[in-house]
Amino acid sequence: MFHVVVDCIGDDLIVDKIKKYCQKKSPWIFHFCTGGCNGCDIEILAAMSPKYDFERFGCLLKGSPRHADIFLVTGPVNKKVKSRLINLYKQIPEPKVVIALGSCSLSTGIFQKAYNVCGPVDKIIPVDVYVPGCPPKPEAIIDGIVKGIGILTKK
Amino acid sequence: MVIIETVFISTFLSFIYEGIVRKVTARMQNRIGPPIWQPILDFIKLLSKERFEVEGSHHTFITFVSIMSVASLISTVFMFPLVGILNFNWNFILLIYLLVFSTACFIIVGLSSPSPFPIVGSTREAILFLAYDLPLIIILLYFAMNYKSLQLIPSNLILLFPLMFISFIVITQAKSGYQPFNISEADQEITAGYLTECSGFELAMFNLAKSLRVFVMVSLATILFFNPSSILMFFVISLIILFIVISLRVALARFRIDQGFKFLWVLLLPLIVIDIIKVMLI
Amino acid sequence: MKLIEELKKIGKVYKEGKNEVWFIVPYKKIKDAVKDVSNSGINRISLISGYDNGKEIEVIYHFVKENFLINIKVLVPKESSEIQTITDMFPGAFLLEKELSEMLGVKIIGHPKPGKLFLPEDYREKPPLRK
Amino acid sequence: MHDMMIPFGPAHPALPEPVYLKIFLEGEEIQDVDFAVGYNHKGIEKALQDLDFSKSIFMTGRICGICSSAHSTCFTQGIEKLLDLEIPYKAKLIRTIVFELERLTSHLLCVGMLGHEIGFDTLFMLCFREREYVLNCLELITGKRVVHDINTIGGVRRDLSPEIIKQVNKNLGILKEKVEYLRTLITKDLLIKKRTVGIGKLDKNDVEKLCLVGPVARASGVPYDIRKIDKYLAYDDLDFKVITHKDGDSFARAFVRVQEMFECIRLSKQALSMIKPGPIRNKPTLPFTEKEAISRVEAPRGELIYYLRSNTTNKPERVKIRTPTYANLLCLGKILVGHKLADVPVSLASLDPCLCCTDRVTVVKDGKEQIIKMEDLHGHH
Repeated sequence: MFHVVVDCIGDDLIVDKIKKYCQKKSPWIFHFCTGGCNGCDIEILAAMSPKYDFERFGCLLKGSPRHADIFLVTGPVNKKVKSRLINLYKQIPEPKVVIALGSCSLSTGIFQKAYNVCGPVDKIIPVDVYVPGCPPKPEAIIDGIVKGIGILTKK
Repeated sequence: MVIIETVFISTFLSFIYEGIVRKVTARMQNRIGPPIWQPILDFIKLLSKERFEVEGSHHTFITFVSIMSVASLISTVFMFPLVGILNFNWNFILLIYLLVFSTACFIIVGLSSPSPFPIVGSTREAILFLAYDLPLIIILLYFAMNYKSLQLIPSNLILLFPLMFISFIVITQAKSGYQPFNISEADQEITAGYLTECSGFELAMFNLAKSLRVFVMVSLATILFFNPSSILMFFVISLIILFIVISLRVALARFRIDQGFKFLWVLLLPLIVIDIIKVMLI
Repeated sequence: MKLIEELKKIGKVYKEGKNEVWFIVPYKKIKDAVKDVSNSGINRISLISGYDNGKEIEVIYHFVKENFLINIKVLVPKESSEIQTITDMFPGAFLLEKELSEMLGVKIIGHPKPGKLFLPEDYREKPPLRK
Repeated sequence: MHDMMIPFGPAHPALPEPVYLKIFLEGEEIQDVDFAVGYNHKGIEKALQDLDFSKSIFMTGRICGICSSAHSTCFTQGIEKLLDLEIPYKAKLIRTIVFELERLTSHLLCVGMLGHEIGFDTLFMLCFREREYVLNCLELITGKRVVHDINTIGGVRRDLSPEIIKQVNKNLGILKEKVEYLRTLITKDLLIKKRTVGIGKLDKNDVEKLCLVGPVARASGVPYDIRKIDKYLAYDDLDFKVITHKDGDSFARAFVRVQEMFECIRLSKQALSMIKPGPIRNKPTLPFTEKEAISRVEAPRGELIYYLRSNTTNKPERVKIRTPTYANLLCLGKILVGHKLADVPVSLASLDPCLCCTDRVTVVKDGKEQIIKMEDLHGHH
């Protein structure tokens, strides 16, 4: 209802600017582990902790994919989790950004030859930002999120 | 024009209160925390997001319910003496209805979705609602019978009813869904509770309703027990109350639903009754 | 230790080290050997490892008493690979036995809940760790 | 039959890793639990057979990000047994230090997650703030915060300089006070006790019957600690005591972990003071021969066992891993059924499940979900 109204007047430059600004300042995150080693997941939690505190940029870790703007994926995608990943990706409302965290999700890393791994994340869903590292440090994760926000506002 | 002003100002204030809650919580946890206008940014962002169509739930209905929950809470603001649009002698009773209705909206939205998380969230909210609404209704009814109008409340009620004030703070905690009573939104157990399936516009509206709940309850506590004479006094006192609420939120863990229920009935009801009997005897 | 003497009657020691002893036991007598272990007061099974050496399947039971490891190896023929369960004596072996039967295709006789654990019910190919 | 089925996972805020629990409820009470694992399975045991030993150490380090050095220490220890290789004492000490610091991070994480599950986010934040001190030490010693990769065949890859020892000692001193505060917080807070005491009870008998390990066993009064039993690495020369608790509920498990943190700090300080200049690595004597070996360590979550078998090549013939959570999974039905839905995260967090470790055992050929019936797991007692 109301969003239709917002969309109608969305051509207006000022409304558009406000919209972009708010998108930039309030990225909500949904995190999913596709079978990695837990290292990246723990570093995401560390990025929430007092030393790094990504809430100061307005980031929140959300439990439901429907609330999220940014989809953080860690780990190589294994066969069992593949359909779940696609399912979760579809449940995130537009505009959305996918961030692949860690070398496993970038290239399957050391698990390349393991038989139950069906490939890096970008073979299954489109990925916008890649954060390398095994695991990436919290600073790198926050940097990845900031880059993701940049892409989000352009979408 | 007063109506539109009130709607905008109460919306704005409730966002700022929510922002203060988040900021102070973060500072207490040794973090920097978001800026206090963060909830406004979240709200506008959610409005501009795509609304996700969930199979098996009725969108127009949920949208309607979300607007109703916001509307009922804003209506309570109309009754505050400082605004004074609605002003009947027995308006406390209407206050009870409006507060109950806003909670009912939250229960309805959870039950209207097919997924189990919102259903469990709604059930919990319904149980908790029974637990905290009975003490709340007793307090409001007692005030309504004795003082008839919000404007006639004497300003020294806090001295008369100290125990009742403490209970009111606890009820505020429960009504706002903060620890130790964030049982219906316990994201570790049931994802996001009744809001799991909401997105976009509805989520924005329900988030607004949630922050309005905090604002309304804190303001009610200020008005009922202190009856501030000026706007400045109102803000000073309500911010102090908000600070108490935040401290409780930061320092406590969450009750289980049965423990929360027991706490609210077994502990709070006697406190209120003691106060009433005490005043009657004097 | 008395247990080692008992076990020597059933099988033979093929390796001995500091704090560990490795037995090899005929696969039909595994139940007797495990009964001896159980009777001697050991109630902890650490691991059941299996290995396909091409001709037979080697199944090794690793029992722990304090810092002493008792390893009992049995050689199960590949064609009719069957072995008696030990879950009745060691409840902790429940998952380990199921995993063994799936990964190496050794049938466990008398297992309280036989059936698939990790593999799909309709899995008909050769067990994944067999050569 | 059941009122409602709640899917718990695989994407669930209570667990950073994917596991799929199906919880059958009547009202809020749990009637039955099913669980499916395999969302984390990559096929490591098979993949290890295709890598040579020096490379596979890195893969074992990545079985689990939380107990990374436990896995790689256990694996290298097994390889050294295969080669009959003695490692320098300094290397043993450095491994011990990294091992204990890692246990410290793991326990802090577990207590923090427990706080998070009962809605006490401040406890979570506190634990993670203190955890940074340990991560800082680990970064100084190994160069990495989380997956450490310090082990290699015959010793360790990095030496400790006096400045690092000084800094680590200083950090540990600060940490001790902070953990002291955490302990008073956990023992004095009424709401924490209300949510954890009596939840997920396991008695001594269950532990021995189901062969449970680690803090879960110790919290039920079974002093099962491989560090004391096997005296691997430098633990023989270090003074520490095995913490036990008699209650066996979620609170006892958390309390045992907090008490163990003090032991970790004490152990690492002792080990740091014993370091003297010397070599950190012995060259391995190749080639490998046909041999088998068993290696055990006490990982943060309990006993971790590797069975290794080598042939004449430099690739392992067979690696079999039994992780602590795999052993502890057996008690899930016992601790969940009969409790409330709100207790599921508490009980789970008190087990400190590490599914990355566990799932390497499962094999999933297609996308179908395989579900273990809970009665399968505890049907036999």
